[in-house]
Amino acid sequence: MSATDIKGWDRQQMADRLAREFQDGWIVNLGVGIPTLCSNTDIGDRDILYHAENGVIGYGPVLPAGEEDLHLVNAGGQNVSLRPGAAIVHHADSFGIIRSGRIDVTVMGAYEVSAGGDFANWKVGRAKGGGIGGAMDLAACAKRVFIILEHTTRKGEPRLVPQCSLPVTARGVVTLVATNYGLFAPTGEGFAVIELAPGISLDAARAATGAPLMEGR
Amino acid sequence: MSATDIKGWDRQQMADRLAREFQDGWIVNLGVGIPTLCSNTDIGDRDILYHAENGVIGYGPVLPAGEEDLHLVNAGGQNVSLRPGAAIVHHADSFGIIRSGRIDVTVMGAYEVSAGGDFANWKVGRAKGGGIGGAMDLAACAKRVFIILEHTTRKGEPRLVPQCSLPVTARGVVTLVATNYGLFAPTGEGFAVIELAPGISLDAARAATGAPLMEGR
Amino acid sequence: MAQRSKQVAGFAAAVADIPDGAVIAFGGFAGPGTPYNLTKALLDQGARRLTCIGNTTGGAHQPRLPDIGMLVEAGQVAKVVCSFTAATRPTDVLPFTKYYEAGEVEAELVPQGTLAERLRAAGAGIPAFYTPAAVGTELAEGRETRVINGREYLLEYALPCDVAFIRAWRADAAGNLQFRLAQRNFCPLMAMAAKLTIVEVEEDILPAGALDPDQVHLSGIFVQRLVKVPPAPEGLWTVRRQERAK
Amino acid sequence: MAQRSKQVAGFAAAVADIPDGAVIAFGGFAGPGTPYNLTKALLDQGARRLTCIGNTTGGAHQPRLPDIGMLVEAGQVAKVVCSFTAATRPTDVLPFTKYYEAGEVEAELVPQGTLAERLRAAGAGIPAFYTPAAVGTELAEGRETRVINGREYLLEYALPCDVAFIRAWRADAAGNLQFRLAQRNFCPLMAMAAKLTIVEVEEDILPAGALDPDQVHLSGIFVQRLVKVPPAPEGLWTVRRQERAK
Repeated sequence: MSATDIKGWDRQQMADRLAREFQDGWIVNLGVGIPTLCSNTDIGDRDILYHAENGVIGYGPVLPAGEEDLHLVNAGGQNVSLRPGAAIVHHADSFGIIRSGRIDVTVMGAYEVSAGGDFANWKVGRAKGGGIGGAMDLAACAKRVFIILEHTTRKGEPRLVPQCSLPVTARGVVTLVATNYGLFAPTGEGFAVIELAPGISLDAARAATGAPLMEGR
Repeated sequence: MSATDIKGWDRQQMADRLAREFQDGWIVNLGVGIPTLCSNTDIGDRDILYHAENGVIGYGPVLPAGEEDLHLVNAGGQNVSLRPGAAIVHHADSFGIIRSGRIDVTVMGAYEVSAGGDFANWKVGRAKGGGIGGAMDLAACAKRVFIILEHTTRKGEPRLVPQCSLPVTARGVVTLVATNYGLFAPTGEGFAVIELAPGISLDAARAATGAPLMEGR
Repeated sequence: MAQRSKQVAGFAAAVADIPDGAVIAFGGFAGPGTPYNLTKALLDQGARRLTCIGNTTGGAHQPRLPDIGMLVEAGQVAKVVCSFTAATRPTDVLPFTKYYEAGEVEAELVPQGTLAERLRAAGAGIPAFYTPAAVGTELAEGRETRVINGREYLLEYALPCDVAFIRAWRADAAGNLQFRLAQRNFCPLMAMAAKLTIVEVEEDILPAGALDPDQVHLSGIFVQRLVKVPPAPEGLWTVRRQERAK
Repeated sequence: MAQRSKQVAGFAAAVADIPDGAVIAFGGFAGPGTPYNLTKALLDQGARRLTCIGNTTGGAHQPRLPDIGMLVEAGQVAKVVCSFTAATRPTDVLPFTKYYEAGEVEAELVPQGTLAERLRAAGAGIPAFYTPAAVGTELAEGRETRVINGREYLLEYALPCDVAFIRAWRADAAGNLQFRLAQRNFCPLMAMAAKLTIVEVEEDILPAGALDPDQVHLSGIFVQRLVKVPPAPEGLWTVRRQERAK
């Protein structure tokens, strides 16, 4: 949650909004944290295949306690279900699917996204080392990169910025960003406002964003 | 068969003699032609695993007509049997086993073997192109390369030579050569005679060999 | 989530849109996994200037079934990439060889393990790699090598394909495949390397969910079209199985 | 042909000869496939100056089970190679991180797909390859890159191991393995990359021939030692299964 009084969308709503963008036939990879909530979204008639880095292809919603299969986790370590047509591969084949450009979209969390479509999600400034996981492979190779993040830090500082201040995960790859404030698209000079969450005004969004916000997609 | 009157070992005897060299626990790859006869040899108590390039691991003797499984062939296209503990992998994993040095010996046919352990088995002089198959991967990566070939060409010309005249498959890799004349080992300067086939004299072998023959292993 | 079936009605429909100039990989090794029916459909379809990738060009045994060599004989092929442009015995003559010797078709001769690895690399998004195979041979002449930990290796590039023709034992409607025994060979690698994978399937195509996810040999992610092989004489099985059926 | 069983009597015996300075890969991803019992035996065995390869160093969840982080805490580790030296959330702190920040252990941070591919390369006899991952990031600074078909790639080297610790569902005496669902992850790749693969097996070890050759996920060629995981409390299963057993 943002430290400010403004709330906008909650975590599931942010995930739902991005999941609405998934097109029929897409292969989708969901990162740890809020992005995993996308697999809970009702996608209706669309044929969406969820791919996890650990080689679980075709998984579905997280199962309630007591119904889990302990041998089955998604990339976030959650005990998920399998959909008909699922298949298991090992890590090298799983990342072969990623690197060969077969992932239509990867949805990831981040600390920062820049107006140029760079993003940072593996290292905080003060730390030695970091947590990369599959993010760099996915960011470099998926057809699209969508990001979900809170619009500001706990201190109210913007996460949508002109240039990333943290070490980047990949450059120029982000095409859509969902925050609690709404849905945005990096344009190079700033971010296009595609949709604002209920109760979020354009002025409030501008005040909480480090780069120019432009109306319209 | 050699075009000369001298016969020595037949094809199965050449294969049997090399198979005697297989040590307990070895993983063995057998090339097309005479080498495949090695899997017919009774190896007694030795634990030998036969690996074929097409990913069939743990095969056994060729099956008689009517008993074959048409989905199961060795690298020579023969319908073989499987031994307990067999496993199937695809071609990339099969050659991964080869390149990572896990094949204790590969047994191949050849046109020529040189005193320095080079051999040639993929291209005849006049041809454009040739037939490599898995020979170059195996020759470069197996722990040992054994060769089976007729001691001379149909015209009586030696196949054990100082230097290969044909394009080589690999250099300096051959350690044992079985011919219808006996069992030989390249030494750099010539070939050491390990064993002569019944009815083959050292003089007869010397006369049919293009490089010096030395007695003793 | 709706799961649409990848099954298509027949071989002609499955290959109808393959354009002239396509790069096509043909699965199979000494029989098992060979897409005879798809190859036959491509002979009928007539696409030209093809690049054909396979372990061999076929034709070493009688009776012949549809193979790359027949596409060459039909004038449909500009280039082949394979590990045999000649037979293993110089006394055997492949149908392909005379076209190659006459300069009517190009050929790129690749060690079998390198061929498999180049296809795997294409499917795995690896553009190039180093291998010890063929170092010091005629195939390495004039090419880039690199010494790593004291050993010399040859640089090899990925081998991507437009289309893969493969044969499998069982499939579900989502395109997940099982191969039986030696049928696996190059088939999964070619499917990974291709933009469009077309599979001829021996058994009836099962509903999605009928295959144990742990027992799938190739994920449906790599498969676009499935065609069931009909019973002989309409569908081509293998030489020996056909002979036995008589 | 005699088939000797690869089963050994217990975890202590299985790890007894691992020397100081060994490079050891630890399978597992978020639980499934993690060799808890072998790791516990190595803590007891005491080998030092180890290089430990794994996706993470563990310790993100409670209750903790034996992990690379515990080997670090025990002073047994010189270096880790993994895709996380810190947690994904900066607010989570891994037990490993404080040793790393204090300079008591080295770390090589590798993108997860590159880690998998480097292990696979080692197992496949490929000494080096190019990948698009991490290009343009801090991880690529000062390193060799190459432009292929207009795109920039990073050169990566194979990651061979002395030992792999993995966990499987079923095994036969010849060392052929089946993994169940997400248990597969890095396990087959680490076994391929290692000179000595030691497997903790959940089910009773079957006689050779009991597994369908088409349904083997890792050939026994890559496996040297098998240990059956005994029932709890002697054998460690997973956190949640243990909790449920109470």
